[in-house]
Amino acid sequence: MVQMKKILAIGLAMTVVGAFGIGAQAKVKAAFIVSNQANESQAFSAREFVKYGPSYGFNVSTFDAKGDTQVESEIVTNCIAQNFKVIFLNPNDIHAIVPALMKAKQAGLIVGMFSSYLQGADQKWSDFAASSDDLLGGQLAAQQFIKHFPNGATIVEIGGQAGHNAQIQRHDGFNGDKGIKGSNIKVLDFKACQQWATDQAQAIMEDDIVKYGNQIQGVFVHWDNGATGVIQAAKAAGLKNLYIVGVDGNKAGYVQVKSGDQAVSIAQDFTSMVKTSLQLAKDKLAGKTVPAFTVIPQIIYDKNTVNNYPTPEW
Amino acid sequence: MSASSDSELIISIRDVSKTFPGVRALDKVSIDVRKGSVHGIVGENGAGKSTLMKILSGVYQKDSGTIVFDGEQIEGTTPQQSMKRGLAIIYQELNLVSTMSVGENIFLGRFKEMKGMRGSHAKARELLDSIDCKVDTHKLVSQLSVSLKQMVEIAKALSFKSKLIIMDEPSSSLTAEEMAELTKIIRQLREQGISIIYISHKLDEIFEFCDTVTVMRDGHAIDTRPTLEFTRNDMITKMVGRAIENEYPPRPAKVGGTLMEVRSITTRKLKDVSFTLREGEILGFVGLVGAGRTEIVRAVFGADKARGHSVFIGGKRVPIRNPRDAKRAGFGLIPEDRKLQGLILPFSVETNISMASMDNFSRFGFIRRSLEKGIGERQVKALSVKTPSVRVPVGNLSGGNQQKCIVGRWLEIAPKIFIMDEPTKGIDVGAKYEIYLLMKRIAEDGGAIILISSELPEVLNMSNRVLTIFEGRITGEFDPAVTAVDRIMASALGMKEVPA
Amino acid sequence: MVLTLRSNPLVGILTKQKALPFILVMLVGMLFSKTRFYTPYNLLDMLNSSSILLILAFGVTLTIVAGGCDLSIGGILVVSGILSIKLQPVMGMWPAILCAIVFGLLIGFVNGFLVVHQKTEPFIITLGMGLLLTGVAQQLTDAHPLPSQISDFMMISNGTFYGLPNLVIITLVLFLLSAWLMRYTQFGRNLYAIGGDYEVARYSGINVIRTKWLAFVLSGGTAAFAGFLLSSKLNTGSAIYGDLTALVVNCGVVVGGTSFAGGIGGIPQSALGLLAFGMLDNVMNMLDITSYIQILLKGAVIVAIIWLDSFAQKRKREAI
Amino acid sequence: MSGIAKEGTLRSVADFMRSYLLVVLIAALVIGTAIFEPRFLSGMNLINLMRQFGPLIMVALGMTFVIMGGFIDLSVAGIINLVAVVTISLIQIVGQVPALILGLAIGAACGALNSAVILSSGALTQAEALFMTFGMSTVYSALALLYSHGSTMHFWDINKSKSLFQAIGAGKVGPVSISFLIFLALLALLWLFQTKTTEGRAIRLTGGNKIAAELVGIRIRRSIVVIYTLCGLMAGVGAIVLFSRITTAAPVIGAGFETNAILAVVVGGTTLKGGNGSVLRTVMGVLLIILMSNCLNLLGVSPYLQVVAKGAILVFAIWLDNRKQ
Repeated sequence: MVQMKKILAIGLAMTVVGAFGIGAQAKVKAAFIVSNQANESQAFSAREFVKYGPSYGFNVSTFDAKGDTQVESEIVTNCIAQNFKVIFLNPNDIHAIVPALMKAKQAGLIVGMFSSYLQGADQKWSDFAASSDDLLGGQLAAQQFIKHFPNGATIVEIGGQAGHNAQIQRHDGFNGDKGIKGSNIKVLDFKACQQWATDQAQAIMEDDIVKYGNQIQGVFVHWDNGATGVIQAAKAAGLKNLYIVGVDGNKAGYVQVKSGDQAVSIAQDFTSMVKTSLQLAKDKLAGKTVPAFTVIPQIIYDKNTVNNYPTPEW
Repeated sequence: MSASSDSELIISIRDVSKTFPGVRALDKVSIDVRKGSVHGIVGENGAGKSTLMKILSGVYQKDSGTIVFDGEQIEGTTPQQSMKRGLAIIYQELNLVSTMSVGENIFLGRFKEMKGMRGSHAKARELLDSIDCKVDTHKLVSQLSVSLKQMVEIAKALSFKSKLIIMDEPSSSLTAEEMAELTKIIRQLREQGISIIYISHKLDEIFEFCDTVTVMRDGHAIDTRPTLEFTRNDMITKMVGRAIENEYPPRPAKVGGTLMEVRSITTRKLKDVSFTLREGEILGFVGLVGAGRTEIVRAVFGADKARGHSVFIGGKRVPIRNPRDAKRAGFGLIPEDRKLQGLILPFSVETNISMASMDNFSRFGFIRRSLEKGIGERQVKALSVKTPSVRVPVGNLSGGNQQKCIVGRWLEIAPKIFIMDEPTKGIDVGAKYEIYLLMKRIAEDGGAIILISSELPEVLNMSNRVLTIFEGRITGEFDPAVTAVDRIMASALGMKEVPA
Repeated sequence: MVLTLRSNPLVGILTKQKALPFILVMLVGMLFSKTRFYTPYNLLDMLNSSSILLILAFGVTLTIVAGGCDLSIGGILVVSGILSIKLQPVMGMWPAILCAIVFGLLIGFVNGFLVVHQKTEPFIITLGMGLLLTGVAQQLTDAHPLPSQISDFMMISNGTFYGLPNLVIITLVLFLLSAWLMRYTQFGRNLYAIGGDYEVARYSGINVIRTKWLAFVLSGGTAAFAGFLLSSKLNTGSAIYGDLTALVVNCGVVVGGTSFAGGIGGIPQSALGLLAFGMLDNVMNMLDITSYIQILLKGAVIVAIIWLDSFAQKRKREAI
Repeated sequence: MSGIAKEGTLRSVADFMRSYLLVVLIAALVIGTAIFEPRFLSGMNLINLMRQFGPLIMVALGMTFVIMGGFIDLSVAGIINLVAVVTISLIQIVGQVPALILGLAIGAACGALNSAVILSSGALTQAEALFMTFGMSTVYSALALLYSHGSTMHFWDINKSKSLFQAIGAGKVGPVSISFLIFLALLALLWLFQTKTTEGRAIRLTGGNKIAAELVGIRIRRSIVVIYTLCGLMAGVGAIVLFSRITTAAPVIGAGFETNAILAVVVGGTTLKGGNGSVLRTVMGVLLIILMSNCLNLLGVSPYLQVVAKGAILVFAIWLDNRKQ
């Protein structure tokens, strides 16, 4: 009997939570699915979605795939079950999410890619995409090097999480046709990290310094927090005047560029990415045709331009 | 050797030898067992009995010699093959999977032959009924008493249509009552034409129902004769290779005043247990396994939680909430299960001895190695523990020497009250006597001992006073020197009418 | 009261199936919530989502019942998933899948060799093996996700059969098969005997080495099978799917009531353990609980279930 | 020198040589790398090694005691996450030294909480502890995420030249990095604790046989509290050394530390069965793991193959160690 009472009590408690959970929902139900909310850019984007959603007529719930591709596709089908009208997603793996998106499209959901975009034939499974172009990000970084070292230079590249789409795109953009290919910039060494982890970037940089020493004139590191580690490694080794280029334009990148430790940060504008996504979804709901891919321009923070921008919120 | 033709023999062991690295465990052992007989094998630990049995059952392979079982020469056998051939063995450490049911255990590894679960249980029921065992075949083995487990083992042996059943010290954890039951079944099996090899330390049993006896010593079969041709002393002399005057030393002589009083311990298994212990006394607990003997001392020692528990030493109440309190109050404990509760087998002799006296050789929480070193050496010497060095793992030592290490561990802090739970279990005759002498010395030095043993002669001959325990209660108090054994037994079995 | 409770078969089931009370609480609780939890779509989706982990758990249960454990399944999962796609252009779809499964069996064989034959600590050696395989997966793909080019491949996991998702059907079949294997075959009962008491099983003439070894081989094979299904479900093979999978699955199996000590538990328990995790995820998403709180709750639930189980055992031990 | 003492020294040498396989592996790595890449032996790389050694060794030293006591702790990753983000954010609020102390206190408190959870449930097996601490790790990580809102935290605002944490992370005394000195000091302390104190002995006895230990009056519950608290504390030290080195703290900074620490302890030769082991062995285990990634990096091996090689060598080392016993 006591046990039964306990079970009932817990059940009732969960009911309250349940009733609270659904709340009053006059607005359109939308979901933002992030690949990993332990990643600061995505955590920031999630907050921005919740903040700006209502002004575009959406009530946005956020879901976290916790870095697991498998969970990501499960959340998509879960969103179908919950009758969401719109999903925005920033997946870990743009290929692996496709089967789940097929189901979402069949169920009539509006699918918007965020800070990522489907490629080739897969593109038909999303309605729109709002993203910085990571390929372009890599190219922009390459151009900074070419501009700064007109006579060529030897540099090292330190990649983000091995296998992560942004890491792949940035690497390909940097080394590809519109990147350093054909220029005098020579990459001495490229290594990707196991995670987007500062200490791993730092350890790789330390080993690179031992190996190449003063040969290293510049470093392309795929994310600004990684650049923090690179800066520490360079300082500890007494390496000066290193030309460090990072991507993200977050608080770390902003401060490092301002202090001169980092030369350039290719900044992504997540707030405008969020607003654009919401606008596109609103248009699509209203029956308008929307472009398949909207590029959110990246901003280049360097010594001269950085003071024109406010400190980023993330 | 009795003259018998080969066709009368169930098993004929000829010149079997086995060498382990550094030890010649068996040296040209020859034993014949006649069909339908109960053949006893006695010998001290390390005499080679267990090695021989493991060779017969196929766990070990012999180095040389021949074994003919039921007219068939056996070579390179496995446990399963020997069982199928009709040779079953019941080990000292029972051979059952405690997480599985009775029925499944009987047909372990033969699930398919029994046509699944239902078949196993049905057949198991039949077998258990044939030995008058009523236990539910669906019950988990972990819920059974030792004697019931033994019955399950016997049923398992019968399930193979065994022609020969080897019992390796089956009685070591049985009570007298259960032993009587076992004796009955052994006789019953013999009548059915099943031969039995019965290994034991307990000469009473050997004389009670064995037809023939082989004495083993140091890897040799010393002598094989019909039981009737042996005398008790004869057998003991042959076992130890020397004459032992007495099995037991005289009891401690000087018993003083009350040292400890225990008032009304109650636990799940115990009901209002009170008793006193006097200085210089050996107090024996007599009762069936599971009657609550061990539970009483565990509760006194603070190892189990108890209600209404009060221990008075020298008239003053001593709170004992855990073994640490007990140690401080002057208790020492030799636990029931040496390997599980007593020793850390991979650790050195020295560490095992110094375990209890850490406070004596440490200051401000720091160990003083120079003092600790003395402890191991001292106790090893004082108790003449046979070990190459105090640094070898205690697991390498024989049972008797291991037990001495535990005794030595406590002697180091000189406890006033020594609790000994089965102190001579699995220890050979020679070593037993040494333990008895130790007990006597402890008592005569002003200490007191609570002795628990399943070997009735041991308790009766060593104790100044015995308490009988039945179903968690103390049912009687006796002076074993003047009381008839059957009176004490009757009390321990919970009989109201105690025969005069 | 105590007696009636003990003899009550329902209580018996609840004590054996440790995750069941928890599942019941969720099911009852959700009755009162105004979410779309009780829709056929969601219930099937929940099963569908849990299927990969369930299949992994079936294999792992064999090793845990036999007194081992297998933490290399995460590595096997990713490598076999990648193989089943990478080999497609070379040999066609079905042979590629077969190769992937054979690979899993092989790794299981090596695990079995190390754990059973060489008597290495299973926990640590399979952990190392999982790490090794993660590296192999990255090397195989150059850390790029590898999409399948054959459209039929995707339909294996994503198709339906009379409205039932294929994955759910496959899981059900594997559930019945493995439950039968554990309960009604000589091999299964031998596993229980080995986990219950290794030496006794050996003396009883059970070929302990071969049987336990086979458990590891099957666990590897099941993990590889799950790996190919996962690749089909996502239509992609990648090195980053299996990071925490091994721990979560082993944990789910234990939460279900299959003891790490061996010899206790079984497939139904493991299934409920993993299902409880899947349901918890689903319920938390339904109730719109935010990500960090979800993580917190999940950790708390794992601690709570194992705590309650240990506590019940402690109470039993110490009852006065 | 007395005979006994001589035998004692010989024995401890022999005991140490029992991990000779590890020594051979390490020597092979060092010599091989030095031949193909002479810069391996450069002063700068040795300093790098000392720094990279830092965080993992701290965590592994604490883990050694847990494993020696017969238990296991998967929660160190969560503790590192939590300590790192909280401490780094506290620096601006309460100042450096109080932040440091609070950070260490949080680590120790998390460890103590683990032991409280384990003891209150009455769990006495390694497996129960394994999954309970796995759950606790998730809880601590979630707390770290909640506290930091998922963002990475920095401490660049404070005066760098005087910063205590800068000194821990990058400072040197002569040619030796400060983090390495901290390690040496802690190693000496913990070695003394392990070999010379009654509590250290009690932990070993508890790991060897809990029941026997309790029956001779060893306070095994206290030992369990001590090992988990120590492990939490050392995870806290590891977290501080880690974020001081990289000057930032993300709430996922500790990921992978639990497996690496356990692997290091076991590869070093402390058996999971409990009772046996030594902090000195753990140093060897960590050395192997750190050297491996350093050497492979210098030799230009691809990071993926590095993971394969690391896994293979670990499996091999564990297997070899197992064969010896």
